[in-house]
Amino acid sequence: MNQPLIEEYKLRLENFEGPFDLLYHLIEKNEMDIYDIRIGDITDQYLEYLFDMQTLNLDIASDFLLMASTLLHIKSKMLLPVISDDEEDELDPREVLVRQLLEYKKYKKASFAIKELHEAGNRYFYGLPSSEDFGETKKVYEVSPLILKEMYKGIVSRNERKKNYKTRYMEKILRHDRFTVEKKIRVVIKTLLNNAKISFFEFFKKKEAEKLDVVVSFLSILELAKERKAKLNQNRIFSDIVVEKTDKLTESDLKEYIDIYK
Amino acid sequence: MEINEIKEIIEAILFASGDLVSLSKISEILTLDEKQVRPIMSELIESKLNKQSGIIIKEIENSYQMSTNPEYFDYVRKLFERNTSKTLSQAAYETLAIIAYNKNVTRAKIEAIRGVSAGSTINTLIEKGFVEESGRLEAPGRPVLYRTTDEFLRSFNLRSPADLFPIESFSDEKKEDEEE
Amino acid sequence: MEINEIKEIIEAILFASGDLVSLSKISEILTLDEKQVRPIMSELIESKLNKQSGIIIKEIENSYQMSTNPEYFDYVRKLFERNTSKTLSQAAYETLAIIAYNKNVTRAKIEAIRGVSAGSTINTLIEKGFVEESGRLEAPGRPVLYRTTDEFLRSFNLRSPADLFPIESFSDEKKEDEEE
Repeated sequence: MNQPLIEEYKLRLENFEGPFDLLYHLIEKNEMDIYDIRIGDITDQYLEYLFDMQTLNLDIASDFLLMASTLLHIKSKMLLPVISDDEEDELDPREVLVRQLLEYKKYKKASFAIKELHEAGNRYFYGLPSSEDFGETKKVYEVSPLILKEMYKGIVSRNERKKNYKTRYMEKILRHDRFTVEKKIRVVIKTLLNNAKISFFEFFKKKEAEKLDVVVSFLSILELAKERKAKLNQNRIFSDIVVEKTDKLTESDLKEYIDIYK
Repeated sequence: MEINEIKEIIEAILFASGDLVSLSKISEILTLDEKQVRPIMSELIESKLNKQSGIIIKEIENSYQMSTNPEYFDYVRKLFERNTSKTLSQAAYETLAIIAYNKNVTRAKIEAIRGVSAGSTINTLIEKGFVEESGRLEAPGRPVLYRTTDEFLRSFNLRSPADLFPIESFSDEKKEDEEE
Repeated sequence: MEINEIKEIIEAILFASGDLVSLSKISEILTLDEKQVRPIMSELIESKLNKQSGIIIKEIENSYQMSTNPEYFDYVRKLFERNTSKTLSQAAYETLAIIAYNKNVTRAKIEAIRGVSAGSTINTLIEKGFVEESGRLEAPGRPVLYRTTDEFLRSFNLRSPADLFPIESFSDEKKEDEEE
């Protein structure tokens, strides 16, 4: 058999959520009354389906096989002559199956309603925890522009006064290792130790942040998460990642990374 | 404190939180009684709905959360350039329906209703945060019980499990002619 | 679209983003011209301030962001009680001031002004997101240049670097001290 055909069969099989689903489909296709299933026809069609699967070398889920045996059992029971004269005693062998089918159908319908609710729910967007600082920083922020000005004035005048005595600074050659993981991990650890929670976006907001910087930072966050020193939370795909420190993260981690990577 | 000021503080709290905030937490922050805060919350929710607002407040089981007005979904979506569909598989919805309508249900019960094994589907739902373990059944094997979470309510736009349509409304069963 | 609806959509966008959203992005989503949107943004910012609101909108260099009304910080803080962040050190303030008042400044310049080494202080400021590298000076050693960030503006409640207090008065002092 050629490939497309196999794919088609596969598709057909996978369309059924389980044996009840398949049975329901057959009952509806044959326009049967669910309370009076022609068990012979249904059993034959059901088995035909499984045989198709088998010839295609598809794995038949055990759930489907179990149902096949149930159907065969009911069929055989219905073929047997009724021995008892007591009609009250006589149970329809199909009864349990019918009850199961009705129960399943009920939830299948409910699942469509639930799916609709989900689609409605998906139309709401939620914000992330605010990245504003609500610590003691209020006073700092409010007076800071002034502070900055005063500071600047202060330093410069101070500096001018002692200018003559100051030794010249040696220009250091800047090494190009700004973005190594170990270094970044330390930055992340430090920030986490100070803030408990950081926003990934916020952390790399710098407009010119180089791709490498972001990648390395992301790696270091993953590294911390792997060691369970940080928890990562993302509300939805592509949204911000909130990095939260765990109890395992301590001051000594800072040292550790320095030592390891020295 | 004036009512208006209280409302503004509540807005600020809900905005900053970005998550569900319980009535008790809000009351604690305001140093007010829950009984005083609850009607204010209802007013606030109402007013957002009435005057049409870009941001609304949802109530979920005695907690509150800000969200965008779903009416503007098509605009907000452009911000994230994400596709609409964040849907689950049919198997997941069926399993979720069974758990939602049968609080504290075992895997065996779910499998009996659906006729297929449910382990991996349940795990998916747990990962998504829609389902959680709620304990164990006092029966042989002490099987785990499952229930839906607040995250389920939030994501499925329900205020409480009672908001679900009654399961009977989905029933095909004949009532009258069923007597044996 | 009605003005009110536009305002609601903008609110929804800013809320969902939780971050700075540029005027151009907002205009693009609304399929409106920036010239049309800008006055609406101003109105929106104004109205939030006038009617006293728990949430306000800040403008930072042609971008907008929602934030809690700082008047209610004391309440909101209770929500986040466990993380109290520290103020900056004296050294950090000084360094920040130098960078803020001298756009694109090298470490050597900062150190020359402050008279002490500035490497670790600059790193702290970069970590806090207040300072960023802005390039390299075309001079021997190609030293890195530093400048303040948008985060700095936001945290210090400035709309643009021009909002910094002017430092003309400072030049007088400079003259006095400068004779060598």
